[in-house]
Amino acid sequence: MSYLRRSPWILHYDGSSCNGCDIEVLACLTPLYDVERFGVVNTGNPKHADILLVTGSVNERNIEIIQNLHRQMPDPKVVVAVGACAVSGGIFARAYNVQGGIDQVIPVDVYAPGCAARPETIIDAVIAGIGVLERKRKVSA
Amino acid sequence: MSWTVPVLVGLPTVVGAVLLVVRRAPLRNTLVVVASVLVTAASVAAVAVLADRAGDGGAFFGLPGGMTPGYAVLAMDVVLAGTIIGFGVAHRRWFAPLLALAQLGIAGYLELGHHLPHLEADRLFWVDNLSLIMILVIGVVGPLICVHALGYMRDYHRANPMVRGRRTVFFCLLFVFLGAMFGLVITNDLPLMHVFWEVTTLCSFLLIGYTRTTETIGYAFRALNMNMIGGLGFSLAILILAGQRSGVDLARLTAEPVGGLLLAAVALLALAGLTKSAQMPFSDWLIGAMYAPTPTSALLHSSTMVKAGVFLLLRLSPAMTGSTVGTLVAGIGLLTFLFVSAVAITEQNAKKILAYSTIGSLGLVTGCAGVGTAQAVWVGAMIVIFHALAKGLLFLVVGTLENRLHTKDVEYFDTLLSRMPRVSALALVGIAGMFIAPFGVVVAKWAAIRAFLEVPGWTGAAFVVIMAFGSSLTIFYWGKLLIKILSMRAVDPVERALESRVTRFEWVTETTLAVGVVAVTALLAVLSDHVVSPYAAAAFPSGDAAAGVDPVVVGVTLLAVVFLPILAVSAWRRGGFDQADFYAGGRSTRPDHAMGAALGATRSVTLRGYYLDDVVDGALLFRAGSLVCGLALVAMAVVGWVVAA
Amino acid sequence: MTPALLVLVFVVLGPVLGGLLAGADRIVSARMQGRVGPPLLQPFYDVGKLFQKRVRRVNPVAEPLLIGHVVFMALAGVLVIGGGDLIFAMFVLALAALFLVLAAGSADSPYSNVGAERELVVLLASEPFFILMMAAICKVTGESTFSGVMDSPVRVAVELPGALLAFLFVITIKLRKSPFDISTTHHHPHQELVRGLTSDLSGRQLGWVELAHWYECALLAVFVVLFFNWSAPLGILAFVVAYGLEVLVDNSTSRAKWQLVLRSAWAVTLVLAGGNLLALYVVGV
Amino acid sequence: MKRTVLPMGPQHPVLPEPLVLDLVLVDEKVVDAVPTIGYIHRGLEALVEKIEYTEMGYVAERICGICSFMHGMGYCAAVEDVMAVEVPERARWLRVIWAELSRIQSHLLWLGLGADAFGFENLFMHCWRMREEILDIFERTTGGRVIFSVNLIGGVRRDIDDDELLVIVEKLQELGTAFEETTRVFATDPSIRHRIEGIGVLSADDARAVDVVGPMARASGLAQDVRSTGTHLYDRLDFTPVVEEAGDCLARVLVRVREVTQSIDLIRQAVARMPKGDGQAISVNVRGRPSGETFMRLEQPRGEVVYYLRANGTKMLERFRIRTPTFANVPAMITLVKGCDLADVPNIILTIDPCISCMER
Repeated sequence: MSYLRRSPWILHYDGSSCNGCDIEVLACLTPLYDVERFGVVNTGNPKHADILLVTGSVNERNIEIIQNLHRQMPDPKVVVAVGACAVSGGIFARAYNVQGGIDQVIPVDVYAPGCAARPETIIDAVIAGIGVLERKRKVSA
Repeated sequence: MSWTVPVLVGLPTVVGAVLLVVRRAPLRNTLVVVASVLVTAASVAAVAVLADRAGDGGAFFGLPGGMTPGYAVLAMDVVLAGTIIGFGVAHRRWFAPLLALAQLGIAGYLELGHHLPHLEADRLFWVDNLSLIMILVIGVVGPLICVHALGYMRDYHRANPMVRGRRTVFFCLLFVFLGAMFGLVITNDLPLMHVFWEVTTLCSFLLIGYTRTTETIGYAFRALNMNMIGGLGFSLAILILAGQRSGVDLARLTAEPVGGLLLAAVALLALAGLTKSAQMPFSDWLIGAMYAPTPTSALLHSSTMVKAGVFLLLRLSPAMTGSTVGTLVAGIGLLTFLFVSAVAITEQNAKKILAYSTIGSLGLVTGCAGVGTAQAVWVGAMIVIFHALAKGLLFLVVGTLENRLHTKDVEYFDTLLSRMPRVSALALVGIAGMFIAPFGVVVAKWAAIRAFLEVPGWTGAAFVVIMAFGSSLTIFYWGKLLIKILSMRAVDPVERALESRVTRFEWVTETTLAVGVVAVTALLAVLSDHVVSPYAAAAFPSGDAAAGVDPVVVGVTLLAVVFLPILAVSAWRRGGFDQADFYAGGRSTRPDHAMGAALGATRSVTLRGYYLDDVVDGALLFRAGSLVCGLALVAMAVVGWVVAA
Repeated sequence: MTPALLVLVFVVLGPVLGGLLAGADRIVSARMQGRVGPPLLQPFYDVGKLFQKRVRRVNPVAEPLLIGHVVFMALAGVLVIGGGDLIFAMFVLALAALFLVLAAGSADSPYSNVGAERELVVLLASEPFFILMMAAICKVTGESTFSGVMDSPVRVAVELPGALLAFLFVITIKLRKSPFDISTTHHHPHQELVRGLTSDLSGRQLGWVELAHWYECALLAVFVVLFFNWSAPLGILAFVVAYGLEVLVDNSTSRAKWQLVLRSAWAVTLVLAGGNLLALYVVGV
Repeated sequence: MKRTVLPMGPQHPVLPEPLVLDLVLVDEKVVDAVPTIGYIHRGLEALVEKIEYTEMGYVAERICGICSFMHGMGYCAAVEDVMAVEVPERARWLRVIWAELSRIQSHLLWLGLGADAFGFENLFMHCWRMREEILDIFERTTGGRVIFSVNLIGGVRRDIDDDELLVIVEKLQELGTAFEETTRVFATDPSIRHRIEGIGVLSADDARAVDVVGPMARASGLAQDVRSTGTHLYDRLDFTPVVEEAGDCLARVLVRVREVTQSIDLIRQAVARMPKGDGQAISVNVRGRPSGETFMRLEQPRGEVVYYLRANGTKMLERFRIRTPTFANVPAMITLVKGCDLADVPNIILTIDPCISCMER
C-alpha cells in the first residue's frame, strides 16, 4: 500500500516566471480548484515536498537555486515544469539572460504546457506526477 | 570520632600553608594532587566513622582531650578583623572595616566581659546527616576543583599575561577555604561557627580580587561588604543568644519552633544565611564574584561556600517553621528564584548564567527551608547535593571552554558538539543534571510544588504560582544553551584540534564529576532512604516522613539524563548525513554552513539566541527583585523587633 | 478499567484520536474556507507517506532527539493515565517539548534556529499554566493521580472555572492554532519561518513530529476529562466542543506576534489560573 | 555582537516570487536588510531587438502575469502614440473596463496574499474565491484567465456585447456586496489590527522623499494617481483617488480594499457612459513602421508605470524601457523593514505589493 499516491506535497519555485503560472499554481489551492481534496499541500519547503513545481525558465542566477531545491528534496521526488517558460523558455527563450527550460538543469518528469498554464493543466500534471512518484518508489524499493 | 575535627579542618589548612611557599609548578602539581586525594580520603573516612551515629538527630562531640576554644575564637576574630581592616585601609574602603570593628566589638564584649557564649566541650560539634552530606560535597567536589585549577590556572595565565601570577596564594586560599568549610558544617558552637563563617568570607574576598585590577577589587569589596552585613547579623544573634537559656547551642536552638527573642536571633542568623547564599537583595555580589578565576567560581561561588548559607537556613528551618520569619525567608528565596531565572534569560555571559542559576537553585533551597516541613527540607537537601555536583561540573566545563575558545559568551558556544564532542558530552551531563535530573531543578520543582501545596494559607498558593512561572523561565535559558551546544556543522581540523589541548587535570576532574552526577541520579533511592529522609525525619519528627522517591520518577529522569549525552555522542560518530542540506531559502549551501548571501556573496550561517529584549529587561528586573526582597527583609526586621520586644 | 489497560488504550488509540482530530480539523477548516478539503484519514496518509520517504539528514543528532520527543510525549500520557504523579507528568510534557526544540536547534540553520527559539518562547508562555492547572487540580481534589481525581467526589470544573477558561486559551498554543501558531504551523506553511521548527526535518523525522503531536492532542483530551471528572462522557463532549472552538478561532484570526503570545498567556495564567488557585485557599478548601 | 542572519528567499512560501533579502536579526528585531535582485531577470526589454514591434505586445503582456493586461495596454498605447493612431472609442472604453477588472483581480489577489502573510488563511481563501469571479469574467470575454492578449496596437481584439456588459456590472455589484464583509474584517478585526496597525509607517514627507507610487503613496496621504490626470478616458469618469493618511500597513491594506469598491464603481460608470450598439469598430488596422519616441504613463494596481519607447523606422523598436511601480517602491520597503519585527517583515514586504517579475523584467 503506497501512501505517496494519497499525499503528494508540492513545492513551488518561481524560476523567472511572469507570475502568471505562479498565481495559477496558488489558485489550485483555493476554493475553486481545492487540490487539498487529493491530499495536496503546498509545503513551501523542499525537505517536506514530493513534487517540485517550477514555473518560469532558467536564468544565470537561479540555476543553483533550482539545483539546490531539487537536491534537498528527499527521494522519491518528481519535477513538474509548469508553463511554456519552464518547458522550453517560452516567449523569453531568446532573451539574453534565459537559458531555456528547467530540463536544462534538473531532470523533469512532467511537462505542463500553457501560457499561462491553466489550473486544470497543473492539477493534471500533478496527478501524472503522482504516478511517476509511485513508479520511482517501486524502483528504489 | 573526636579526631575528625582536627583532621578535617587541620589537614587542608596545613596543606594551604605549605602551598604558600611552594613556587615550582611541578612540585605544586604533585602536592595539590596528593593533598586532594588525602582530603577526599579524610572526608570519606570521617563520614564512614560518623555515619552510624549521625542519624536520628545527630551526634555531639568535642575536641580531642576535651579542649575548648576559649580565647582562640577571640584571637581568630582579631586576626580576621585586622586583615579586613588592613585591606580596607589600603584601598580606602571603609564600610567593611566598620562592620569588622562592630563584630570585633561584640566578640570582645562577650568574651572579655566573661559573658562567655561558649558551649561545654562535648557539645562543640554536631554531626547529623545534613552535615555528612555537606562533608561529602566539600570533600569530594572541593579537591576535584582544586586539581582542575592546576590545569586551568596554567592556561589562564598563558591567556592573560598581564595578570601577575600569584598561584601560591591562590592554591593556599583554596585549601584554607576547604578547612574552614569542614569546620563550618560540623560546628554546633555558634561563636566558633562564626569564625569559620568569616574565614570563608575572607577567602572569597581575596579570590575575587585575584587579578588585582580596579574592577575586580571593586567586586571583591562588594562581596565583602554584603557578607559582612550577614556576619554582623550573625554576631548580633550570638549577642542575643548569649543571654538566653538555650545559649549559643545551635542544635538546641533549632530543636523546635521558637518565639520571642530566640526568633529574633533566628531571623538574624537567617539574614547571615541569605547574604551568604546571595539571595536578593544581596545577589549582586555573586554576579560580581564571577570575575574571579573560574575554579573559584566553581568552588566558592556555586558548589560549596554559598551552600553554607542554605546549610544554615536548613539548620534553622525547624526553628522558624510556621512563623512569619519562616514565611518571609521562604518568600525571599522563591522570589529570588523567580527573578534571577528571568534575569538569566537576558544574560549572555556563560559564567553569569551559571551564577544566576546558582542563585535560583539556592533560592529554592531557601524557600524549602523557610517553608519548613519534612518534605520541604528533604527537597532542599537533595537540591544541595545535585547542585553541587552538576553546577561544579558546569563551571569547570565553562572554564575549559573559556581557555579553549577565549570567550565566555554563550553565543560562541554554538556547534560545540562538532568542535569539542567530549567536552560537549560533559556539558550535556551537567545541564541535564542541573535541570532534568531529580533535584536538578526541574524535578526539584515538582517535589517543591508538592511540598508547597501542603502549606496552609494563601502563601502556599502564592509559592506554587511562583514555582510555575519560575520553572518555565529556567527551561528557557537552559534550552537556549542546549540548542547552542547540540547544533552541528562541519568543522575544520584547526577547530577539531581544540579539544586535544584540554589538560589531563581537566579531563579527569570533569569526567569524575559527570560520573558522579549520573551515579547520584541512579542511586537516588538509596540516597533518599539512607541519608536524606532520616535527616528530614529528624529535623521534623512531628511531620510526615519525607516524600518517598517514586521509582517512575527516577527511571524517567535517568532516561533523560543518560539519553541526551549518549545519543549525542553516538550520533556524532554515525555517518550518513549531509550537513549541506540545511534549508536556506533555496540558496546554495555548504557543509560548513556557509550559504549564498545577498549581493552574490557567500556567508557563514550566524545565529543568535533569543534574549527577549522586548519583554524582559534584565537590569530592571534585577532591581525590582532586589527591592521586593529588600522589603521582605525589612518586614522580617520589623517582625524580629516586635517579637523581641 | 485497570490502569494497565488504560495505558494500553492510550498508547494505541491516542495517536488514532489525534490523527482523526487533525483530519476532522482539516475538513472543517476547509468547509469554513469554502473548500471541500481532504478525506478524514488524510493525516494518516500523510504520516504513512512520510515514513515511506527517504530522509535527508542535516545532522545525526536530530533523529534520536525526535524519537525522544515522541517517547517522552507518550510517556507523559502514560504517566497521567497510568497512575503517575500528575504534576510530575507536566514536567515530562515540558521535557518532551524541549526535545523537539533541540532537534530543530541542532540543525544550526537559520530557519530551524528561529523556529526553535520561538518554540522556547511558546514553552515559556504555556508551561506555567499546565503546572498551575495540575497543582490546582491536585489541590482541589487532594489527589495526585488520574484515578484519584476521577474518583474524587469534588467536581473539578466547578471548583476551577478560571483554570478551565485559561485552559481553553492555552491549548490554542499547544495545538499550534492561529493566533498562537508562531513557531510552526501544521498544515499551513505560508509563514515567515517556513515552518520554523521542522524546516530541516524530512521524511520520517517529520512523521515523528506529527505522531508526537497526536499524542499531545490526546493528552489534552485527557486533561479536559480531568476537569469533568464526575462524568467522562461529558468531558469528552467538552473536549470536542473545545476543539471545535479552537478550529473556529484558528479560522477567524491572524497570527499573533511572540510578544503578545507570551504576555497574554502569562496574564491569563496568572489571573485566571493563579487567581483561581488563590481563591481556593481564601475560601479554604 | 553576534546576530542571526535569516536568508529570506529566493524560495519562500510567503512570497511566491524570488525576492531576496538577508535579514539581520537581534532577537526578532530586524537591524539590517540587504536585498539582492536578478533571480528573475530575463532581459525582455532587449527582446525588442529580436522581436518585431507588432509582436512585442505579447512580450509586454508577459512582463507580469498579474498586471498583464495593463502592460499590454501600456505598450500598445505607447506604440499608438508614436504612430499617431486614433483608437476607436469603444475599444478605449473596453480597455478601461478590463483595466479596472485587472485592478480588482490584482487587489483581491494581493489582499489574499496579505492575509496569508499575517496568518489569516481563511481570509486568503475568501479573497481568492472572489477573485475567481473576475477571472470568470476574463475567461468569458477573452478566453484567457490571467494572460489574455486582448490588446492590439490600434484597439482590442474582442468586443463585449452590451447585454454581457450589463451582466458583468450586475455580477460586480454582487461581488461588491459580498466584499463589504471582507472590508469590515480587514478594517476592524482586532487580530489583524494587532499585526498591521502602526507597522511600517511611512510618513507623507518620507513617501515624497523616497518617491513611492500607487497605493503605497496614497496610503501615506499623497493623492497621487495617474488616473486623475484624465488620460485613457478617465477624465470622463467620476474619479477621486483613494487616500489614507496613516501610512502604516493597515492604511495600505485599506487603500486597496477601498480601491476594489472604487473600481467596481468605475466599471459601472464606464459601462453607462460608453457608446452603445453592436457593430462598432473596436480596432483600426495599423500598418507601417514606427518612428520617434514617447513616454506613456498608466496607473497599474501597484502604482504608476512609465513606458519609454523609441522607434527608428524599422520593424524592430530601438529602445523599450519600463519603470515599474515596484521598482519605485522597493527602496521604501527596505527602509521600512529595518527596525521592525521579523513577523512584520512579510507584511511590510507584501503591503508594497511587490512584483519582482515587473521589477527585474
